[in-house]
Amino acid sequence: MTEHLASFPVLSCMLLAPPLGLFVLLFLKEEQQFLIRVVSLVAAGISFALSIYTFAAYDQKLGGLQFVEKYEWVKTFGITYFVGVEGMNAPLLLLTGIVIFTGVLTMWELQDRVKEYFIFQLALVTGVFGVFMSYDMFFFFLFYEIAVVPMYILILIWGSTRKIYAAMKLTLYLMAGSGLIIPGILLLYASSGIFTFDMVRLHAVQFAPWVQKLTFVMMYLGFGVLAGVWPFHTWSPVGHVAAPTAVSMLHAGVLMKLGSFAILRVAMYLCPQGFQYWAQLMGLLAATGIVYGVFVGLAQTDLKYVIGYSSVSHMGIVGLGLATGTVDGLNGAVFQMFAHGVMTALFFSAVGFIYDRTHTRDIHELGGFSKIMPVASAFFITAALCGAGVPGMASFWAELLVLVAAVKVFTVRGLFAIAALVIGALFALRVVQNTFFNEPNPKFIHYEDVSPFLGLPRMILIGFMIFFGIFPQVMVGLIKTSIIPFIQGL
Amino acid sequence: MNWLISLITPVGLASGAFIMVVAMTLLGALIAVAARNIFHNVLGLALCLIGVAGLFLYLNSPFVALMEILIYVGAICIAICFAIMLSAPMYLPLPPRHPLKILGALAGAGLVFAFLALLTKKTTWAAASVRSDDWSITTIGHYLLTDYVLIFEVISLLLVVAMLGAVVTARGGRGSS
Amino acid sequence: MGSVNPFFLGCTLSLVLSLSAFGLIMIFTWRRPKLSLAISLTVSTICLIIAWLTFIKLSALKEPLILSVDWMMSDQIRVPFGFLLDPTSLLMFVIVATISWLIQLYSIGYMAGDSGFGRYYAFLSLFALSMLGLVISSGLLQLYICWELVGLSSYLLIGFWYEKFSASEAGKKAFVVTRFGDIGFFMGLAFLVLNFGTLDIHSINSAAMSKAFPAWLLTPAALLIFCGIMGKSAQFPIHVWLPDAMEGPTPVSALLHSATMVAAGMYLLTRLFPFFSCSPTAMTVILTICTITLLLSSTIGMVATDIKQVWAYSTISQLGFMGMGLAAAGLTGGYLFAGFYHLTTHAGFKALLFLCAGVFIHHFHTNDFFVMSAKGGRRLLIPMVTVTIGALALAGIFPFSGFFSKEAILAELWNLPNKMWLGLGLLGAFLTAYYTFRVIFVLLFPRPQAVGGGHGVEEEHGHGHGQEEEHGVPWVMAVPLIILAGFTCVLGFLQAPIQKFLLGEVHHHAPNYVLLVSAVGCALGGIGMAWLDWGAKGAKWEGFIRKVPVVENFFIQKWYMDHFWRWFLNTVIYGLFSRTFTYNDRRVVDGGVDAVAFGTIGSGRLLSFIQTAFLQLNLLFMVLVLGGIGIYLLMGR
Amino acid sequence: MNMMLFGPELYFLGMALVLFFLSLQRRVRVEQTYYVALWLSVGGVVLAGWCLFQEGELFFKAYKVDLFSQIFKAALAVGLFLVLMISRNLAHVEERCHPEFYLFLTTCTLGMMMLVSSVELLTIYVSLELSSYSLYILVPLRRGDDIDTEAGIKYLFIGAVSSGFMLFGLSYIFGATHTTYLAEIMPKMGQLIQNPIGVVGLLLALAGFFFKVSVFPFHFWAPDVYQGAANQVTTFIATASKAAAVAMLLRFAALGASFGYSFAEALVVLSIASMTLGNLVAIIQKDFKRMLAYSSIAHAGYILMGVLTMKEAGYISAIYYALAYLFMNFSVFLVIHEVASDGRDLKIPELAGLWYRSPLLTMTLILGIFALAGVPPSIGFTGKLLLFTSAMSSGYFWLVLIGAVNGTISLYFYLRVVYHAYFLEPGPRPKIHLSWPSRLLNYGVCGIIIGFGVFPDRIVELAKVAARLVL
Amino acid sequence: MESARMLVFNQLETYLYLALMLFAIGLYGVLARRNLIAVLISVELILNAASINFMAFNRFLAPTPAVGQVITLFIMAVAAAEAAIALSIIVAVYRKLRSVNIEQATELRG
Repeated sequence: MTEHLASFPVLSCMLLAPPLGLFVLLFLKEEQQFLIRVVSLVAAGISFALSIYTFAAYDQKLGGLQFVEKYEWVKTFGITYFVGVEGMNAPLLLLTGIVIFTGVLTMWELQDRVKEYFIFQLALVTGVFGVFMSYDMFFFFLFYEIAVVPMYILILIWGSTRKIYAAMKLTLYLMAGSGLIIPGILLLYASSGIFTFDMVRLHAVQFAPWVQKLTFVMMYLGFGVLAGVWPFHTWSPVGHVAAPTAVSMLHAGVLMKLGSFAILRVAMYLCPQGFQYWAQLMGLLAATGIVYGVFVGLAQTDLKYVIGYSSVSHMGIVGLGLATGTVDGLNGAVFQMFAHGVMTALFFSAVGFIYDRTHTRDIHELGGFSKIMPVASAFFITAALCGAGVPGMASFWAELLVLVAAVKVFTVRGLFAIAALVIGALFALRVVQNTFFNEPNPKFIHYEDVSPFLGLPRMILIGFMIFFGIFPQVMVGLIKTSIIPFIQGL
Repeated sequence: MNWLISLITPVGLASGAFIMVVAMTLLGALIAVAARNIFHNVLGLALCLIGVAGLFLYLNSPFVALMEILIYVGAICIAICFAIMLSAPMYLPLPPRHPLKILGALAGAGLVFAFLALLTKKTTWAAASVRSDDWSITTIGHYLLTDYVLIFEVISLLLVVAMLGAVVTARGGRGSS
Repeated sequence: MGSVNPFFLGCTLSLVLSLSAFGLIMIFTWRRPKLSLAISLTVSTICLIIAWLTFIKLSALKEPLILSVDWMMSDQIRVPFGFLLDPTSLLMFVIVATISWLIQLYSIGYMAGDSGFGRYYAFLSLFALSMLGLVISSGLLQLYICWELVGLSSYLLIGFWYEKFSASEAGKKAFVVTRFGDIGFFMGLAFLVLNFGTLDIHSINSAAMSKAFPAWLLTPAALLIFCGIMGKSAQFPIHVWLPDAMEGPTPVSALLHSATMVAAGMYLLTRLFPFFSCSPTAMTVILTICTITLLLSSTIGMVATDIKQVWAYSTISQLGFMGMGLAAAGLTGGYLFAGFYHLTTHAGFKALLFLCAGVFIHHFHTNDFFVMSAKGGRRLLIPMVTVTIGALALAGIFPFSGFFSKEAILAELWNLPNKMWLGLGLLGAFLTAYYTFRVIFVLLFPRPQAVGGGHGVEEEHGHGHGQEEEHGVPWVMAVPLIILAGFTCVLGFLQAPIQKFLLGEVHHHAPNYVLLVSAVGCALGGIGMAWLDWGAKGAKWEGFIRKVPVVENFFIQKWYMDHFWRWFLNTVIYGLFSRTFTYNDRRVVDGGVDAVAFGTIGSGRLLSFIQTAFLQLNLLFMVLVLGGIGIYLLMGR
Repeated sequence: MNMMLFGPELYFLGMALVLFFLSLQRRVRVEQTYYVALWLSVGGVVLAGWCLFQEGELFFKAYKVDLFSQIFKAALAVGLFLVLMISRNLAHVEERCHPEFYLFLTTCTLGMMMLVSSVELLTIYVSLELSSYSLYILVPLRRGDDIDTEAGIKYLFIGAVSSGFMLFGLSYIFGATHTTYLAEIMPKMGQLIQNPIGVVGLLLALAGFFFKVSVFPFHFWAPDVYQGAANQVTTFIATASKAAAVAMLLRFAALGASFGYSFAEALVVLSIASMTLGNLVAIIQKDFKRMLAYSSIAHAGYILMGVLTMKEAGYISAIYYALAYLFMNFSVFLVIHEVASDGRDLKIPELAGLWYRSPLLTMTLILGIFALAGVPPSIGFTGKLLLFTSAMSSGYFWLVLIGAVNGTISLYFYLRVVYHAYFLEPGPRPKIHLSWPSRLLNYGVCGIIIGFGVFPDRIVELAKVAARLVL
Repeated sequence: MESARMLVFNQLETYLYLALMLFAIGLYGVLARRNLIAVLISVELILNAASINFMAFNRFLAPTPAVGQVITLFIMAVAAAEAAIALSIIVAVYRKLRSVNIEQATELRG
């Protein structure tokens, strides 16, 4: 992989903008709510702008790693600060930028402990950015944990429905995943013989097959927990239900991608033989997750549970794409990460808006919201349609790529996954019908619709979703630049 | 008869005396831990320590043996006696022994004994290649003021700390007494 | 692609404009009906003009015009975006553009005052976009995408009055059921692309013609793709969505049933006709299914009391008829003309029928044609005349368009060695005529005292304009009726030009008089039967089928297909899979996780007993562990 | 003899002397005594920092001054200073005992300073006892609840038995190697590979340090003493005393390097047992300090991971972690002290509403807790990861796996603290007002926890030099 | 000379086992006795056992016979200090609990 050093530390700025905002927030008073929001928005906005910049300015002809920054960090242990952008993480950086920016806007109306909320949210985002751009396993893991742990507090304080249980479960479950990841990472470090955490250098090392197999499965399971791989998904519906809106957005939208991205970036990249060995299992679990997720989602009555299980199913598609180990499958998987991120963010932000007003998410209790809040409903319906795999939305292309690739590699599993699309449609439409159609519940009839300002973040999300739905090549072409060398390296 | 005669040879006398010393030590130790009366324990300890001093004599070190008697029998045992008098009244009836606890203690002590005995048995002890036979007290003094001078100083500090500590701790406790 | 071909530019323009109309209305103007209408109608008119211009300019086309640019390129999967302009697509292009323009025009009157007026036009634009894209697409994947978009827009339009449970339910049903077929389609596409490498329609057809496909590839692929057609064109056994789809506004039904959604399926069959016809097995299956569909829907149509439902079942039966024609042609090495011709004519008269029904519904606020009749439906002159014209065409009476196209299909069936198919086709024609004229006679000869069979059929929509009593038919609604009636009258005589346009030459058959007589006989027989049952003075106003109540009930219950699917959904999907999986998720998977957590806490509690309050027990433990480790270390030495 | 070599020790000896004289006063002036002690300890920190790069040998090679020892001396001085910082309000110690309180803290520090520099068995033993005895006295100095003397007596006897074992082990080492100098023992240990006396003697000798670091099965005192002792004393035991003990553990374990796995095996078992037991039992604790005691047992297990590698990387990470542990543990105790300003034992539920009562303390608490739990970006995370890295580099895969799983378990009870502090409503509890030095201290500790967590390079490089000196 | 070496008091192992027995007895006392003072006495026995060890090694193995003696002397001093502290704490315990029975001190558990 060629590396192109950055003339201006774009990535570091992107990474440091949230913590800088966080630092400023520390010295603001709780009463200065407006200022707090503005500072958070500016911090998020800087990152967002820079993520768009990297996405757009990435030179597809040149390929390889760009915007690279690399400094020795701890020489004795072979730790370097090594960040860069390539085709597979540029979309995810963009996704993070989108989701955090819209997330801050979504939480604009928050009244309770505003300062702390934004502090933790910015901390979380720092971690997410860090994971996506790090090419050093130490920092990768460091940011990974930073991204996971603030979730506990965010859910605990600003959450709802069984939040204490959910927060603890989520955090412990994910940290249990880390318990597998650390030995995995360190086993690679130790058995490489060159004692470095630099992934690019480690990639050049031929690890012994047993090391690869062992490491791969540990990392797959460890990161898989975060990626919602069946049967380690149960934290996700519970967690999503409990989390506040923007956190659900971030969590389902971005955090789950950390897991799948890490499987791709660390596990598959460093242990190709391990991947070959476990690919069948990956495919099996992913396909099971796809089918299982929709079926379980079909029986849910809580909107967020429904979305949670749809995430399980959609992340199954990501997993299936990864498992194929083909260019198409991986392209689709990365694309799906992006698409699902935007889609789920939209989902949650629409649900969040309704929940904030009505304080219920039970689909039987709601109803007729298209009448009450046409715009808010339209957001949700759009997301639901995207989830059902309707063309014209980004996720359609991703699913197309993954499913076709999957049929090729794992025929039966692929066919099952395709068949699940029907249930997926039923699943999405059932919710839409029950919640947004039919006669409105008179209890909620006086609620107001989304104001244009609060509609803005949702519009941004829809905009991205449809833009990449109509021009998928913008995304696929970029992803491809790194996937093709990646596959050759496998 | 033969063993009687052998008893009166110097070696025999020494052996006999050694057996007595050992018996004294062990007996004293047993009394020290097993007797139910606390004063008997102290006396047992004193007996045992005198035995140990005897052992030190056998180990070529009359000076240490002397110190043993002075410090241990003379100081520590007396201190313990004071403590006994300061604390528990002797006339109170003692609660019965707990057989399970005794058994546990025996098992613990036995296990450690077995372990260390096994260790001692399995080890081949090698003497230093060059050995000096300078047993004079002067050398000890010399060592105290050269190699072990730091400890010599520290130990005094330690004793001061212990004394101060004893004073502070025992000084009326929390005022109620 | 050196210079930009104006036709392709036009095609692109029509797509882009439709999309932007949709987007503009949805984002900005959905609260303003006038503006939305203006945008949508302008775009629709432009599309209409483009379609006709293209059609006329390219009518003498020899070779198909193909444009293909990369839309998305992954490694092996590449999705081209492009247009394939050949007679088939051009004809369909025109039909779609025309009908949707007419519908938009008609809807001005029909939907006036509805609170979702802007949204309605947005969805219509989306529908137009997806259908146009489908029709002129050059690759199957693009076709599939538009196919799905058609499903989406039909979902949105059928469930347009979403406050009504039945409407939203119908929309959902339409989407999910067609999706059910689409997964077959998708699998077929995956199968094709993985084994053949391209999804270009032109090359698939030519490869099929040149026998480049092995049979093992061809038949499954064809059958899988046919699954999609079954879904969209409402073929047995997944036809159940279509009758319910009338829950949408009537213009939408007209659009769905004539030129867009359901036609898309048959259009695809036509489009890939060379490909399908290379697999006799597939064609036989198609023939069987279409025949079953024909009979099933005709029989149900005999007992329905909702005018739109009757038309809906007639649509299904006619789609089956088209399918039969195409399949028969495929089996005998014939041409796609007959089926496609029927598609064309059907588009005209079925749109007509629905729009007429819409006028009645709009006027009388009921869907039950018995009630309409009682309220004096025949007094509405224009719709009454036009509906009769449409009915005559549907029944296959000379000189209306339906006669010619049906004749052509029966001719194809005649060519089949097994005459059973022909017999069944004739039976279908008989039944069609019967139930069509059942409606007409009921409307024409009202018997207010006999109303009572139609209870339970709800008024389609009671809001918006229910209170204002309108008299007469607004011109925006009347004009499309007249235009369509004109088409219905004329189209029959254009058989030869259309055939020439489609096939490049006219195949003259010697007129088969036996067939002609029997076909006309069947149609007239059906009408006569209807006359006896419903029209004549002494008619009992009950169908002949009432004589066999069991069968009638079977038909009224729609062959129990709805029941079957309802059972399937409730018991198998929700009851079995969904509930089992959910239980498993709560108890086994999640329960396992919780068990681990509680186990950990429990072991903590257990271990805390080591830390007793008794110093000596602690010391004992310490000594034992130390001794144990020591002895363990010594063991090996 | 360069006075600077022995500078910090002399200084603290002098400080002890000053405090001794203060304790002789008829009337104790609490404030004055406190400030004298505090400023003297500041001087100690400065001096220890000044002497950081001293090198040399003293007292006939019984005493070695090198970077290794000086780092720990500086840490000890800092530890004393930090403890004194929160000793302004000695609510649970009788006023007339205040000078003695400071005095024993000082002598303990002095003992530990000597400990980390000693390279001779007897010196080590006596220095260890000096520090231990000071602590034995400090524990029952508390007044109020009836648990202090109970804790004190348990502490004393467990300590006495442990040091008995240690002494016995030392005697074996002396017997096997004929010398008491570590520098001479080291090469001779290599000749004892076939002789079990080497391994077993070393193990027995380590008992004393295991006791100090509270490694299983010598941990029994920790929960009782943490709970029973005054908060400041617990702080001192949990921070400075741990660091010194780790230093000695490192020095001693280096002797076993030649035994390789047969020696490390025992340590692996102890390490696993320590962390598992500590983390599991901590889950069910309600008393905050008692929970921290179990957490310290678990951390002893972690540190042992670095020690048992007996390689440079492991030593570096153990040193790093010991220093890290000092700060992160202190930050938690700082919060305990401020919340329980009357010196009572803090139950975890009493933390409720801390976010409202004092946001700053909450931040410190969360950072400290997260650091203990090994959550980035904190010194604890980096330290733990370095420990795991070094253990893995030495091939202890299962150890690392178990350690990582333990990290997850530990998160449960750490998060419960966060839960109480951050989630629950304060109820009638008033806001906590911090004095400015205390605020400064909070910021400082937070800064160190994050700063050195993210930028560990400087410390690692120092630790590297130090580690080379003991191996 | 040969016979002198065979003599029981001229053999290292004798002293080692002796010390061991003393150690074990002391340990037994620590583990079994309830009276804190008796426990302290037992601890003294343990320390003495170690002293005997040192002295024995000093006598039979060490290169310079002074070292072991010095160590033993220091152990005595340490033991004295220990006794002082322990006794003072025991007295404090007695004041608190009105008993020197260690089994009465059961506040801290779990």
